[in-house]
Amino acid sequence: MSKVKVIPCSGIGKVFGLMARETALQVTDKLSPDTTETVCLASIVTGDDAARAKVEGCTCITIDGCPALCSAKSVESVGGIVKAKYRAVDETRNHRGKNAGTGTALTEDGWQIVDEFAEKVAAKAEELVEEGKNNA
Amino acid sequence: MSESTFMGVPREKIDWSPRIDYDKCNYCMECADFCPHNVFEVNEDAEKKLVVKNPNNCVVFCRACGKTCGLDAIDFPDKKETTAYIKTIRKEASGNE
Amino acid sequence: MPDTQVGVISCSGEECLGGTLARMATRKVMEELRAGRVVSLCLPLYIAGGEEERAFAKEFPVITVEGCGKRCAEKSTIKYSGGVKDTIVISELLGEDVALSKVVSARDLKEEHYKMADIVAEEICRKVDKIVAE
Amino acid sequence: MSKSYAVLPCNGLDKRAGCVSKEVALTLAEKTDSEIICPVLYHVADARYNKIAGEKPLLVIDGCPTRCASKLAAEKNLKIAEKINITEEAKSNNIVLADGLRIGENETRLVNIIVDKLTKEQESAARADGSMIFPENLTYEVYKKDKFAFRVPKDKGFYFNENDVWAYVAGNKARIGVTDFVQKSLSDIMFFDPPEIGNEIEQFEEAGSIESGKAVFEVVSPVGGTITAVNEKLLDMPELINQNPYELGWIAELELSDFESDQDLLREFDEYFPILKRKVDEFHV
Repeated sequence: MSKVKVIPCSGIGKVFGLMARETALQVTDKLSPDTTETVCLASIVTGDDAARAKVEGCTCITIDGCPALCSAKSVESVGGIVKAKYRAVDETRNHRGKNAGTGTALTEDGWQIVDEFAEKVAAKAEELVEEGKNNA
Repeated sequence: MSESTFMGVPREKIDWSPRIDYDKCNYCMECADFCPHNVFEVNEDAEKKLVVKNPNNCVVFCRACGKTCGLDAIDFPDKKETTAYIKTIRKEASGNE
Repeated sequence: MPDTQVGVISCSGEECLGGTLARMATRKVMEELRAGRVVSLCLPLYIAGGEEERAFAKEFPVITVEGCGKRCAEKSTIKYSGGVKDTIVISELLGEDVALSKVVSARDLKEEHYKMADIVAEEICRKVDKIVAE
Repeated sequence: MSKSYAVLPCNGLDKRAGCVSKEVALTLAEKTDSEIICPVLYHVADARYNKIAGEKPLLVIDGCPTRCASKLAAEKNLKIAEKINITEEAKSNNIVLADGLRIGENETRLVNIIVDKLTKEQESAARADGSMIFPENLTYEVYKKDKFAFRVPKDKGFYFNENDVWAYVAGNKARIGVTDFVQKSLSDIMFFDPPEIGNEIEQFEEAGSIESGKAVFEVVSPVGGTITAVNEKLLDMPELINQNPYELGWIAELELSDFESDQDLLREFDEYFPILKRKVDEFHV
């Protein structure tokens, strides 16, 4: 089975987009580099068939910032199989009163939320990898 | 900001702003951090480290800063009286036209 | 036109350093260097159907900031709003070896990265000023 | 109120929360006309339960975050009317579920709280259904600033206060909510604290609050009266306020006490729109 694709929106306007981006980078680079990888969201939607082939028919986890769910919508539109959808705004909700930062930089609190969030996504990715093995 | 009005009444005629109870306040400054309208002023060197500097910046009927105060040290004028007062002034004004 | 606003769309790509630099530079221009003049548009939202972003890009001049030669932001702007006024490609500006190197998390940013982002930000400002002067 | 549910509990037998989900289902079936769908049998024999699920609004009860019941409902293409998660309910009610799978004192307490809530929700929904006729398609005037578009409904019956809260008045009822100015300046709204149904409030008193990462906004009611309904969807999906604060994102409904007097201090569209424009301009500077 190919690696699980972890695809954030990386929205630029709000802190949630940055949180989604950093969570994805943390999962694919630090926590589960052997089983997951990230893909440029913009390139799979605007790019050629080769770019599209990176997600088409593949197991994907999307990490969106806000309820607009841009990553989930775009990945689905090019044929990625979205097995789990996450939203940074929901994780922030679980830390009421914390200021996570801005679209430019995260605060200590923001990083802490990202760390917990990344653990959760990585666990999900491992689960999907196991699932893939069993079905193979 | 002198031209600002609320319901057609000059803002400075309406007495609406937070009242700090200095017996309760512990100068945590949560309210000042919270308010986006620059109503409070913080001066760490003064005896009263927190004062209501710009009462007319306060949004009439907004009491949101009071909620940030765990000690209940912030109070506001009576809404009903304020409403009645605004109505009276509006009547006077329209009578003068 | 002193009131002209300029939209900037950054690629924010996830696969290489260029994406991170595009994002950092765009945020800096919007927040500090040309605050009020520049409006940043959200590329993922723009692609996924954001009406406010698309309408703005039809009405106002837009500059795209691309991490690499794939020029994703430019392609989508042309597709959904007609065209772009100008484009910055970081792999051309700073070289491919820099732009295409491994993506860096905001947590691991070093002095050198901020300097690179500053070069990109200055380039954005130059293009913004040129558009405004027209 | 004999309205009832088709209840689909997860019925997890080897988990505490699963056992509680079963207990909630049983209690509902006893107290109301609700009918239970057995998730185990449903897996192998559809026909028997598809009928029930088609006739009554579907209530899904999940025990734990695995959400087996929700997944089953999705798999069977069922339309979910109401959702309950036992673990979350326990947390929000500060009830610690005991070890072991039998129903104890704490568990019974939680079951009663949930059942009460579900039956009460039915009543308020039923009351709201009959009470307020709200226009289906609103006409908006839009003010654009930067890339943002601020809408204000032009339809007759809409009133605004200068705290950027609207009221739509029909007869002796009103529905209230915030305007696009509030929603956009707060950005993503994450919490909704509803006003209490049955509470009597005066004009300009608080009717709940909403909160984003930036600030808390107190909903200053444009009208006085008794709260008859709140938009409970916002508890799970406060983002509906960001999507459209005039339609799916409404806040509450009231039975009016003295609208004639309230009206003196309210603006109609023509007067509010310039105020919104001014605020938008000032906010962005």
